Amino acid sequence: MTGFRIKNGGLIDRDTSLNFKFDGKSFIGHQGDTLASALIANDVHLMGRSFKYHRPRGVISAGVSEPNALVELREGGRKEANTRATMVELYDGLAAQSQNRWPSLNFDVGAVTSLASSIFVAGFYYKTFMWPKSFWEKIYEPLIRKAAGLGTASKQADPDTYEKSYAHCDLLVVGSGPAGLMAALTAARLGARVILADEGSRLGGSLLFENEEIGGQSGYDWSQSVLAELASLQNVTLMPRTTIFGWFDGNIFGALERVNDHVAVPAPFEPRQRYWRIHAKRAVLAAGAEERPLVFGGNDVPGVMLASAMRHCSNRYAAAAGKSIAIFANNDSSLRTSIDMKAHGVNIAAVIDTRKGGRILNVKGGKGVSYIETSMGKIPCDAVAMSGGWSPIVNLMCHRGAKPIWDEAIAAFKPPDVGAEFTAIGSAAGHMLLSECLAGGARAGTMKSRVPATPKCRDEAFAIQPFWWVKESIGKAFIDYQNDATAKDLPLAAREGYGHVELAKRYTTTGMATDQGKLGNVNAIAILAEASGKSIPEMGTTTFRPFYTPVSFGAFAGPFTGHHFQPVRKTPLHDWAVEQGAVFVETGLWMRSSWFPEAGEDWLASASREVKSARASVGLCDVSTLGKIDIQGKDAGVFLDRLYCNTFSTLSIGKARYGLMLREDGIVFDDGTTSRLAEDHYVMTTTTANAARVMSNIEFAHQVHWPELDVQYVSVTEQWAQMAVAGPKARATLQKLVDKLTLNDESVPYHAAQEITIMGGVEARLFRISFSGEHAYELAVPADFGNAVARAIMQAGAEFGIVPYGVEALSMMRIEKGHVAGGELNGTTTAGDLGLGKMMSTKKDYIGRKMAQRDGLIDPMRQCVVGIKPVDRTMKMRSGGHLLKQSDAPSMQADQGYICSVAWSPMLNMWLGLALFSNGRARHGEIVKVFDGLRGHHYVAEICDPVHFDPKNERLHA
Amino acid sequence: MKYSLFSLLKNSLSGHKNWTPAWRSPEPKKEYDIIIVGGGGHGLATAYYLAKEHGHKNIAVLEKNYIGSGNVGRNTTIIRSNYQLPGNNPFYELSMKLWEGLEQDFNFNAMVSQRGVLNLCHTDAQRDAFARRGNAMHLDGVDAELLDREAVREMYPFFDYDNARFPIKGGLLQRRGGTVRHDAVAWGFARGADLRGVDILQGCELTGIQTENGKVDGVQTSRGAIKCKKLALCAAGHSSEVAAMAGLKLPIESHVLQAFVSEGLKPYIEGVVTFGAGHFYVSQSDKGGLVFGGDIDGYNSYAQRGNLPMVEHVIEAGVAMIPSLARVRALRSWGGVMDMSMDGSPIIDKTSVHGLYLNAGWCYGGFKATPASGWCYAHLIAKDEPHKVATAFRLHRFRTGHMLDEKGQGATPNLH
Amino acid sequence: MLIPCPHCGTRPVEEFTFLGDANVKRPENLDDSNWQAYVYERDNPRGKIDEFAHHSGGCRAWLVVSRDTKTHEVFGAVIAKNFKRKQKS
Amino acid sequence: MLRTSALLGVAKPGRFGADKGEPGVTFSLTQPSSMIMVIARKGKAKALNEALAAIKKTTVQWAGPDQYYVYNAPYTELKKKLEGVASVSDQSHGRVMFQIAGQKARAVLAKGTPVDLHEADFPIGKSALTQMAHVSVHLTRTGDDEFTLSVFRGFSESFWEWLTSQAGEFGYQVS
Ligand SMILES: Cc1cc2nc3c(=O)[nH]c(=O)nc-3n(C[C@H](O)[C@H](O)[C@H](O)COP(=O)(O)OP(=O)(O)OC[C@H]3O[C@@H](n4cnc5c(N)ncnc54)[C@H](O)[C@@H]3O)c2cc1C
Ligand SMILES: NC(=O)c1ccc[n+]([C@@H]2O[C@H](COP(=O)([O-])OP(=O)(O)OC[C@H]3O[C@@H](n4cnc5c(N)ncnc54)[C@H](O)[C@@H]3O)[C@@H](O)[C@H]2O)c1
Ligand SMILES: Cc1cc2nc3c(=O)[nH]c(=O)nc-3n(C[C@H](O)[C@H](O)[C@H](O)COP(=O)(O)O)c2cc1C
Ligand SMILES: [Zn+2]
Repeated sequence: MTGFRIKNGGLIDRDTSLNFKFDGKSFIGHQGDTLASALIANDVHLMGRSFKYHRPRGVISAGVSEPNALVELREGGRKEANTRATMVELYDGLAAQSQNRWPSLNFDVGAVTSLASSIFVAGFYYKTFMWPKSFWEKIYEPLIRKAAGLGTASKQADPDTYEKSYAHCDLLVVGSGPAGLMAALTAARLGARVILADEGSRLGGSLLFENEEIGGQSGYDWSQSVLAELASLQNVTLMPRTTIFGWFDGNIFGALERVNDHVAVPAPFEPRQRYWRIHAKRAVLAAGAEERPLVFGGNDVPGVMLASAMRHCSNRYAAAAGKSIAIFANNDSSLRTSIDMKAHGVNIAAVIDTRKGGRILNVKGGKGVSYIETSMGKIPCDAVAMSGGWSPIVNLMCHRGAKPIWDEAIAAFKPPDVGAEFTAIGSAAGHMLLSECLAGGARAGTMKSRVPATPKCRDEAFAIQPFWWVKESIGKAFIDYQNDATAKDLPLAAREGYGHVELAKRYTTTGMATDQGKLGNVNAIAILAEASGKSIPEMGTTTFRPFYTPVSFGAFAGPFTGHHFQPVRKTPLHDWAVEQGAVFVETGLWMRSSWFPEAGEDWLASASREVKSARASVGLCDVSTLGKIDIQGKDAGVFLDRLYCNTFSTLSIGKARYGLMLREDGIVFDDGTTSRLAEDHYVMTTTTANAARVMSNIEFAHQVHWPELDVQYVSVTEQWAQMAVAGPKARATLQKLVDKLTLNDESVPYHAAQEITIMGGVEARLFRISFSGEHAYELAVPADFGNAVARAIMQAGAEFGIVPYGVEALSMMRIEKGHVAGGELNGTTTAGDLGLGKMMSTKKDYIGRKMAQRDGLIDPMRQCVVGIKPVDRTMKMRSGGHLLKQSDAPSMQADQGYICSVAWSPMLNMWLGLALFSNGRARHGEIVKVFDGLRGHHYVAEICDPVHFDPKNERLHA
Repeated sequence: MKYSLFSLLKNSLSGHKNWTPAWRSPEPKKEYDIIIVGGGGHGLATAYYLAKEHGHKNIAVLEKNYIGSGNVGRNTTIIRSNYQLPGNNPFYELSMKLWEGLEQDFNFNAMVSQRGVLNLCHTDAQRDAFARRGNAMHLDGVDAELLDREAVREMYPFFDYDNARFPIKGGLLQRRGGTVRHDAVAWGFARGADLRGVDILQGCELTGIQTENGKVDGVQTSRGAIKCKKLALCAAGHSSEVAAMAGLKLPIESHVLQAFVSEGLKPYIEGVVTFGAGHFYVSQSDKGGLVFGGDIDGYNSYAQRGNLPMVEHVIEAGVAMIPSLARVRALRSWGGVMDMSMDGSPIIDKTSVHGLYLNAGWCYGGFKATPASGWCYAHLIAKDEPHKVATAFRLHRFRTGHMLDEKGQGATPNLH
Repeated sequence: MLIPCPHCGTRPVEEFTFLGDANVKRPENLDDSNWQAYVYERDNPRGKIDEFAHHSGGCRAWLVVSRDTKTHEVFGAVIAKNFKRKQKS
Repeated sequence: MLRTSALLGVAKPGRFGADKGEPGVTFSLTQPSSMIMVIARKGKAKALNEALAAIKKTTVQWAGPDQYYVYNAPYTELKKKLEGVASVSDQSHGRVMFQIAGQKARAVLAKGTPVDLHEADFPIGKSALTQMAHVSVHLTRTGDDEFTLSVFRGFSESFWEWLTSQAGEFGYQVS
């Protein structure tokens, strides 16, 4: 076959030449070319290899349905596999590689599979590769995996950026052919907010390449004048290079705008692609129709093309596929094709019309057409144009479950009726006459009864007689080109019991390639129907799914990649912590100071020093991440009584109390101290992890369960910077900051919660509570003061050798004290398990009370919190080890519990832990086996009281 | 006809004209000893094992659509036995053992591929939880390895280690975990059951359950009334619906879970990997597509499709884990209807109606369970007592408070 | 999917958190026999459902949305405290 | 002064992004002297509206059902004024507010919020609670091409970086 550049005409700019490379070889094309058209113009037709048989393949379509001409475009981090050469706009310096071949496209060793193709029928792999068993993973599968797949994806990070955006409109028009243009124009003139989107590089649809006549001008000129008017209107947004890839609930459309794929590298500050979510009050599908291949021997030989694609290439890109072509069709469009191609000086070797009994039995020539064998004998030619009819592009309208409807008259499936929100027009609606397309467009553009007149136009005859398969074919007749599914595979599927259209799809992989059966599915359905003795509508289609065309992951991820995957949440003390040399750790979205190393310290040395200093004199810890919820209203107390399992209505003003919340199923949900600032004003603290969920639960409890209560709540987490000041010198340190208040056990007793001022008027809240077990306070100040106040505390504490301490030290101290936290509040423990059973009030209803009474939740054999320490005190413990009776062999049945939290105790100079242990409170003192198979570490440990350090809490009140 | 390289060669000589159907399409009989509702993986496996292990011949499987049209035919195909609760692990390990011999057993290549399942962790707390889980597995001799960051980097150097919002700290690896060709599981069990006399009735929807003084004695279907002695529900996402026909109300909500496949690629990712700082798990099918998924959409649904926010949520996590994915394209998305139970664990049990059995509540974890679910359900139906590895899957556990909650999320189905 | 929030107007689904059937009612007293059903049992209808939806990404009101679980068609939404539960027969 | 804004050293004045002549948008910090959340007590919604209407020299913005942000009013004073009518919580430090203005303001915001900002649906003076880039935002239209946004303090830096980066293609000014 001999493709060539047509001397004149077309929409390419012959004055701008572009250099590009395919498989390392250099070529020249023009502005306005696609990679495919430029290659054809350069007489290159072999562009790819098929999936299973590695057959040589050339371009068959001129658009998104292309199954064969897939290339690896660009290099390095920008390399993309499986890119349709027909959709790639040529740019200077473009570099593309063919794929799925080795060593080269021309000579592909993989092609040997086609020799054994008589074995490699549909589903062959389900029937073999089973013996010997071990061979599957060792030999067969690796071979299959290597052979399968198409292009090779890059493993380097993508250097380009992506964006997301929302759009809203009264009318979304999908497709900018005559129907779409007419709809957009009509609606726009009526003042509606219109979005006109088309996946093509230019708007105009088929008018960019078909010779039509509208309103006395050429179809192309008409389209340009319409576009000019649309562009001038405020209420219209034109979106070329934008594919509507899916239709979703609420009439929301997903769209991909290829902002910079037509250039080598995006301009600075511009994304490569932009993902749109379009909220449309109404939408029209003007997506056009897809031409179907005919199914005959050798219909995959490079040079066999869809007739419309051949017209598209020559009329728009001035790239003729051959010098002498045969036309094979079952409908009137053959006329169009011969007229157009003749006009380009192409010889029409033959027009073979199935309606007149014409058949192509085989196409000869390996990597290009040399001649065809027909019912009338051999005919030499160098390309074949085929037309098997037209399938309206119904995809989007079926994305929400509706099935398309078979129409015998046009031998195609038409879109279903899905309501007024989304209607089809033009050939997408099965209207194959231009006049119908324009009329339908005008009708859709205005929902009113008075429809504006549409310009006069020339209608091409459209008559078709279904023809599905040249049974007498010599050689393979392909249905799904990319997956190498042949016409014979479908009857085989039916024969073996896979006759349901969905089973046949899965068994033969028909329609599962990157083109999703855009070309082949209807042929497949027809052949399957015949083989199963059913009609086409009885057989029906497979399910249409997003994405209409594949969408890059990058577009869906948008800017939320790498470090920007999720927002960073910083505490009000962040700057202070940085000054103090903090090492930070991700805690949910928060960044928390984890430890504050001095020169040469690792985390353990640092945290141990922090603990020792805090317990010896005083330390400062940022606890701002704790959830804080302002709860007000005259029923605030009653409300809290229902949220917590213990009582808060009786809490006296100026006091804090530790509270425990259950879920309705009786399991512990969250804990924290809640303080009463006034008769009708409480402030609740939650754990960092559960802050958001607690807030939602509060809202649910009030708005759903007890709306009669007069209570208001709002998160004040971010309003307050909160600092724990702990240690024997905590009081002395804080004394220096507080305004005219002497801190002592009378003025600020244990569990006091007071609103005070510090540093000459800064409002603050002072809580005398302790997580560390030390004499401690929590001081809250408005967030913007946080850094300054923290610095002031450090200054005040300097004389005592105050240290900042982080969450590592915090957790060492809480484990020394046996305070439960995340490791124990794991969503499966009860108040009893945590040793807090006594907190559960019996005087009131509260969330979780009833379900907490179930046998399984009060069973004494449940695992409850105990302390644990290695018998060999010098040994390191790790969390996650399971506990066994010394006499028992390892097994799940014998499992007695596990270690939830461990820490090195700087005070006791040993590793300590908290464990959940069956009937644990009754078993203090027992020696157990710790099973840590994961790290191959088994040892014995002693179960003990969870409070390892200062059991009498003397330090707390010191 | 036995499947083998030999039979394949033999048939190729006759142009593959002589293959017989993998299963018959019989007319429903008037009566069966056992009717199984649901031609998914579990229903077909149950029929297969009832016939093969318990010698039952007179069995029908009712499938309202085509076999495999439900979740078995649309899942992300991950199999593993890395559970931590004593009520779960032995069951899933039995399933793993059955997978390991399945293909030779039912003479169908289901491409069981033990390519390894790696769960990534990004915090110390996650690592501790993995340690607890891994050791639970070791207690019963199940393989598990705790990897540090460098070991993970070794396996998958192209993940994001240096610019990540939530740095990878390590992972829990089960090498025996992997993937199985989903459709082939349904087809293999169906063929195996059919060979042993089971009637597989496609396009046959259960529309009513006939009870006679508290005992099942037949069903109504879209293909007429059929009598039966025992009725075994196995309808996954539709469990509440079929159970309601017998007046039962289940601790289950139906939710939609989406899954996705990318364009076909040359080998890109060796095993199965799950992200720990977002919802994303991925493996590569033998055909070359990256098969991936994430979280359920979150609202009750019986539609086999979801919406864009979850697509974005899942793919944001994917690219966060593997930056080079940005250039890969998502080819197709779909959904399946999940039977989300109130504690995230399944139910295999008798019901208050005599002769009526229930297999449900698999959430998005029931594919890996397919063989064991069939095995234990068959045992329950045949012997009227739970199999010893499935004793924790009883329905009354919610009343007695013996929930089986691996995630600790409580009675909130869309959080499991 | 779009939800008509009575406070905020129509908003997309990702701004909402769902909590299942709104026709279950928390029993008033502890000896009620419906606790088990309230916490665990659901009709789980295929078709019309009234479900709790929290406008967590907006005004933070708890709503009851009525919707079809087969088609995802949304019929409307009311503020939770104004929702009238189906009378159980 | 003791007080340090969360965007100190983050929101640096200057001209950024693409240089296409006039900047597409301008960002500026517009933190009010106070930002107070008031929520009507049970049955006091109407009373609250009236009370707020009576208060001078402040801005009141809708912030949820029977909830408002009151800007530039001293907390203790307001609390007294609304005694028994509303619950009052100071958020002056808890939220960070800034403004985006310019002809591309809507285009930039559309990259984050699903709210239709067309003047027909979102006139001047209207506020919305929404989410942008995974962050909860209180968004108010203050002019034709002028909006204010407020977010939780802890997210403000992250959010600021995202929002400004989205204006890159148009070029933007930080004043
Ligand atoms: C997207 C997705 C990803 C998943 N990923 C995994 C994974 O990676 N690993 C894993 O272990 N699990 C996974 N799962 C879960 C797993 O697929 C299911 O738990 C499992 O398949 C359920 O068992 P089944 O195969 O019997 O269900 P199904 O295949 O759904 O079988 C139920 C059958 O019952 C039929 N039925 C329903 N009602 C009736 C009626 N009235 N009459 C007749 N027939 C009826 C249905 O048509 C259906 O065919 C995933 C699920 C989904 C949807
Ligand atoms: N000769 C024949 O037999 C025959 C058959 C069918 C149609 N036609 C002619 O073709 C024309 C059809 O006009 P029309 O307006 O219906 O269609 P069209 O083909 O002119 O335009 C459809 C446009 O929609 C775009 N598109 C498709 N799916 C899209 C998506 N998901 N997102 C974005 N864009 C998408 C396509 O790129 C194309 O540009 C008429 O002139 C008709 O007479 C002729
Ligand atoms: C593991 C797996 C791999 C898949 N691979 C492909 C594929 O390569 N190409 C394709 O078109 N669909 C693929 N699919 C999706 C199916 O085509 C189909 O969408 C899915 O099974 C759901 O069925 P439905 O879309 O008919 O409802 C795959 C599905 C699964 C579960
Ligand atoms: Zn709202």
